[in-house]
Amino acid sequence: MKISGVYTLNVPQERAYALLQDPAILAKCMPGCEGLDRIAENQYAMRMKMVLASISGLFAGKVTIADPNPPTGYRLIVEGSGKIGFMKGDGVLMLSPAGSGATVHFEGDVQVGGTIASVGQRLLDTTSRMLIKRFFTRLAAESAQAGVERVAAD
Amino acid sequence: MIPQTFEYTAPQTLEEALGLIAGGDRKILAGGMSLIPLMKLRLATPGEVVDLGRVSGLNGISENGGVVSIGAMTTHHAIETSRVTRAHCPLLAETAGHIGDVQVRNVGTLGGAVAHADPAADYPAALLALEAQIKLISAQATRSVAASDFFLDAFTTALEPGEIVLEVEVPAEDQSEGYSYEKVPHPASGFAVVGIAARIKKDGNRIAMARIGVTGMGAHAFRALAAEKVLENGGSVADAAATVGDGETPNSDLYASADYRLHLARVHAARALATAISRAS
Amino acid sequence: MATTISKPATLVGKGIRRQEDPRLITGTAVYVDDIKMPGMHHAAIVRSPHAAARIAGINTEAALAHPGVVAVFTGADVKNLGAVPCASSLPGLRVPHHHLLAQDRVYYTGHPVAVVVATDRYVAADAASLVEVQYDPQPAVADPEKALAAGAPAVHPQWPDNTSFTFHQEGGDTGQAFRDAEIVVKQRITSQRLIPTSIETRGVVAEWRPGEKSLTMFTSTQIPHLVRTLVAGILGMPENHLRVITPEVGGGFGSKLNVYAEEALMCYIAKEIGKPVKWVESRRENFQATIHGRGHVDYYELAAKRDGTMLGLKLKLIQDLGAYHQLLTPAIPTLSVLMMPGLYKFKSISADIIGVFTNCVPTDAYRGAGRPEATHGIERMVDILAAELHMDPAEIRFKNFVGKDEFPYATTTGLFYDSGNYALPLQNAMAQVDYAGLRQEQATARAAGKLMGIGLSTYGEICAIGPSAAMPAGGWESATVKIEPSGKVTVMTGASPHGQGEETTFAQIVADELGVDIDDVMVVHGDTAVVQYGIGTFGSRGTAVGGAALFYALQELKAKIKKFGAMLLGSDNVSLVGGSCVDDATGKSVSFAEMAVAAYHAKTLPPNTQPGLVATYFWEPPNFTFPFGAHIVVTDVDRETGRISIRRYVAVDDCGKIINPLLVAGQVHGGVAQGLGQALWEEAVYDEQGQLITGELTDYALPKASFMPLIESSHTETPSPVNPLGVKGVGEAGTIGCSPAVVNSVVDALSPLGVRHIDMPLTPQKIWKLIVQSGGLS
Amino acid sequence: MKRKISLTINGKSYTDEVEPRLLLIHYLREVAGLTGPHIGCETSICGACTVMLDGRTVKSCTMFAVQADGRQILTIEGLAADGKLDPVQEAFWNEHGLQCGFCTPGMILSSKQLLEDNPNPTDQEIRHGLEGNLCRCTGYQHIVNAVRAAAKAGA
Repeated sequence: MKISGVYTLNVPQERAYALLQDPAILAKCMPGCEGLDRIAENQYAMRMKMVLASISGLFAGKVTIADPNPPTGYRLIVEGSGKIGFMKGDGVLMLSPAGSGATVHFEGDVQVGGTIASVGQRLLDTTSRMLIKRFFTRLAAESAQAGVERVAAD
Repeated sequence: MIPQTFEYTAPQTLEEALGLIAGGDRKILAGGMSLIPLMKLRLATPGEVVDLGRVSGLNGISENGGVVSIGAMTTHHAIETSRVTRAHCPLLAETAGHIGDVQVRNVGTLGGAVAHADPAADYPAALLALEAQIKLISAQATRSVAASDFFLDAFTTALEPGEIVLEVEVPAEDQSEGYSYEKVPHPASGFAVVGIAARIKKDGNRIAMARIGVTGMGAHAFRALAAEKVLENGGSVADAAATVGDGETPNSDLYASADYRLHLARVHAARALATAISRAS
Repeated sequence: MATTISKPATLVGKGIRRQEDPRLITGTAVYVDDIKMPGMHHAAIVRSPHAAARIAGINTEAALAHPGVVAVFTGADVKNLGAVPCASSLPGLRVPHHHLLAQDRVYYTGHPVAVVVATDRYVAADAASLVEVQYDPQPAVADPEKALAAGAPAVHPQWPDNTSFTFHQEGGDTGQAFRDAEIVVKQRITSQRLIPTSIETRGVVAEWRPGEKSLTMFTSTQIPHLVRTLVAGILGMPENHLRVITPEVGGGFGSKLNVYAEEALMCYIAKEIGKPVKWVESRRENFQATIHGRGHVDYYELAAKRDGTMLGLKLKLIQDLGAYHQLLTPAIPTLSVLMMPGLYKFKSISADIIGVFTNCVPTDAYRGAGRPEATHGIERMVDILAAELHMDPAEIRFKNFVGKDEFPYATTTGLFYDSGNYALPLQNAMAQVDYAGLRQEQATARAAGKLMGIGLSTYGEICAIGPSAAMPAGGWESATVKIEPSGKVTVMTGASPHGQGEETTFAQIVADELGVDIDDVMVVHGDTAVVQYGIGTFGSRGTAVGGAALFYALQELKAKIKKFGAMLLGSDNVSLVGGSCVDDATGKSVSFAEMAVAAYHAKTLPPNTQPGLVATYFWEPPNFTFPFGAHIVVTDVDRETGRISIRRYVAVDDCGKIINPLLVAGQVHGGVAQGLGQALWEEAVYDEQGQLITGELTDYALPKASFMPLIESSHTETPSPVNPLGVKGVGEAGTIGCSPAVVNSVVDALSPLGVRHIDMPLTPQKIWKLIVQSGGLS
Repeated sequence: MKRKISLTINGKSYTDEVEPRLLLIHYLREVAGLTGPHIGCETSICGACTVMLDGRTVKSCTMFAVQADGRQILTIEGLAADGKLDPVQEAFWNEHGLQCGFCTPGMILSSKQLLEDNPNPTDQEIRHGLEGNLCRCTGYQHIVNAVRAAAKAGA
């Protein structure tokens, strides 16, 4: 499934790039993430407890930051698997200045497998968008700046 | 398709239930038409389940002073067929009749459906159009939340940990009102691809009041406020319907892409409004 | 001795209610999952969540340590057992070795990787989730055309082109036909993957009896004897030590015309653990791991004269095979080629099949098996041609039908159509709907901007499958008829009916032939220890082949009874009348019971006659049968939403002689429902990574009662000369005739917008998008 | 932890210790030995597991046995009183409302419920009333005929 969207952060582009690359920040902002442990340069082991209403699942996986090109963008790969299935998000984040803040444009692909894929197609789009929104909302809070403003996402 | 093991309690009183819910990772079983399938898929693996099915006082429909009170554990079937709902909030009765199938309606409950907040659930559209209040209770307090403040996101409501839905209060519909629930059911699951709940009050040929609830289209159900305004300002049904979903990001799935879903919402909004207008006197 | 004889009313041709129903309507019928045995264990299968992956390791320790678990089996345990069999053979066919459990790779989502055996179903499910499989995911391909593209992931690394076979068939001179053509129409037509979805999933109970060194397997199948032979082969055991019992079967539709890994696995496990073991498929497993149907991408070219005379037909057929060959996987598209001329007099055909591996569950026989695809193709092409020529679709069909005096008719595909009057069902259907009136109504509706469609299909199918020469493992059928010492009649049929109602139709035939009360007849099937070898029920063959075998067995038995009757009556001139044998001269008679007693007590015997009253007949059909018919569908399309509503559904089917019209109607209705399912709602959807995202009945839409139109079903009766009953078969007709009629109707409705073809399923979204693209909303 | 439940099935009392997670369908089929109700889909769509709980149809695969504690259950096995077929059963037989029979126990109980709620249904009402039960064999037409016939017979 294709995902894309644009969010604006009220921090300068360099700062936004740094935040988006900081494993501690990523861990705090990724919904359900219980920790990122460095396993290699730009690669982190991830533990995640995804909770969505009654649905919950533990995932183990890794987060990879590839093709870093500060401060304009990088590729983010998030992979996880657990009893209820597996998921892989692979996308490019592109940053650009927007006034005193920065615009984050992302485009990518989400793949899921296992039970999530077998029964979840009806909700995949809706819940993916919701989780991405949560990520940027928290990121905005973490940046200790004023709220994040969603420009467009589809 | 076998659930994981869990501990089960079936409290008899509300106090007991609220005490249990106050602590720990407990799931509430309120009919189970959504929860049990998730547990069978092991997408939900609660350690403890509190069954509200035996709590007295949570089940029933009554009308008092122009407000219909429906206990959280009232089944869809009861809401569909009750003389009170059919007389005083026929929109809700009609909506209940569109949920799932007969067997699901015999077991599923209003409180369960509202708390689960599936983006494609039927009730939220009607509750928004009816400007219902959802009464929540915890061991500490009781509060009332307007439907429009209750459904926050997909599967996300204003319910706080330790809180349950106690009842839903629906202001009685005026006898002169017209109403309609128009639904496009998914051919397999029966969930609302889109569902439109509409209420219309006429003043002569003018539309004095329009209320439109939309479900299935976004992450959560919403009121089509712009469309209501168009009608109340004398605009046409077509113009009103054309604004439904403005500013929303429609859901997209195999059956209905975002653009088709938006289009369906508008077509069926027009149809629901036409029916409601024809039923209004 | 009684001298009065009352001839019972003829039952053949009567719509009597079924003999099998009392147990089914009271909940007392026994299906596989209803079987309980002392000490029975339960198996749960661990399946791959990936469509393509290397298996880096499997850790079964936690599962084995779980209380109640007695064993966990993985690929290593069954490596040296035989493979899941493919009975089809085509020149150059590549057949991947299909192990019972995945070895070092998995090839489709749902591929079985391990089996956990426990004392309890719930414990087995718990322990299955404790089996840790390390997968190294590989690129997958789920679309057959993408699989053929250069650089596509190889489903089987040894065959990077993903091609299992190519097959060419030609009849007549298509080169000439296309040179002679005044018009050529071309169209890509798909027939999507479908999930058969019998409401009862598959299930197996296996029991090992060490003293007898024998296995008993209860399995939900359409072919118990073939399962016995082939599973014994996989296990390397003598087949007479394997007893296969098919209890009540809750629907098959072709999906149980197969031999599955789980059948052999449960037999193996029962022997290994020394206890009976049960496995019942979940619905998810049924969707992921039981065969699918269809999966065609067809490229058609039709050559014709401008007067509508059709000359030649070319087809490039891309068959999505899935990752493996199940029993008949590669053979199914060859059936499509055989039937590609439909009911029309083509001078030439040319077909090329490309069988393509994908990372999906195998396709195989599903209701119609190859013929719905062929019929859909030709019936769409005829309509496309008619539209190009501005001819009425009925007129062009009448023009090209094989004439009623041309039978047996040799087709360009090498078949001999047995009998037919192809124009008659269409004439009847047109009269029934007032076709001319409907067209007028349509013109008025169109003028008012409404989208109303009239669609027809005139289908032919190949049934009573089939002569052994055309079958991988025999195409005959067997029947044994026994008159018991008490005079009751037992029939043992090698066909293994599962809902079709042969316990009734066969009893009707017996009652008429022997003149006995139908309630004195018992039809037994589905137990290899009791019933003589048989082939099974599929390909609309139950009555047309199995019933014919029964008929011949009855003739043999009647000849023998007559000998006993003659002996008892002391006369050479006797006749069988009703349930008695009558002396033609005196009118004296002896009853069945009296003759049966004489035959079994055997105090005296007629000359050269053995005691007992049993006859067995193995009947080899000389040809297939070719049912046909016409379906007309009237649709209205909602311009705003794309929603299709069916205003009328008229089916006139000719399945030869009808034994029980009530049951025939039931077959037509059910067949139409599955055809409509394909036309409007059903589609197995794999995403690009090979995940089946219509993974449960919450996403895969089966027709519900409220979706179905009233089916106005009637018949013409053209007897088949192939068998003595004159029957042709009706199990698949409804499905085959349906989908093109529906699509033709909807395309007709949308034709004012310039629409010429739509691929199934015709979902509202798809229709809406076509309307939008054509500017038809304005 | 197992819990003790007592319930009445087809007029007979049952008391058993069950795991809370035991689904009612498994309790009926494997503990009580009533294999008339079937398992067809497990996602609450097909209705093969339909039984009546205190007089209303439920899908017993989407209910825990503990939820039925103290309640009355009717399965297909209990429908024919004293060996006499219920008019709905009789109608399904007469009208050929079944083929493989797997969906039939659920279909018959849903039909019974439908006629209790609406003794004179139209064909459309019958079709909608059976939306919780899937049949893959019959195309539903003979089922609709059966329900109509049962209604005429005063079921």
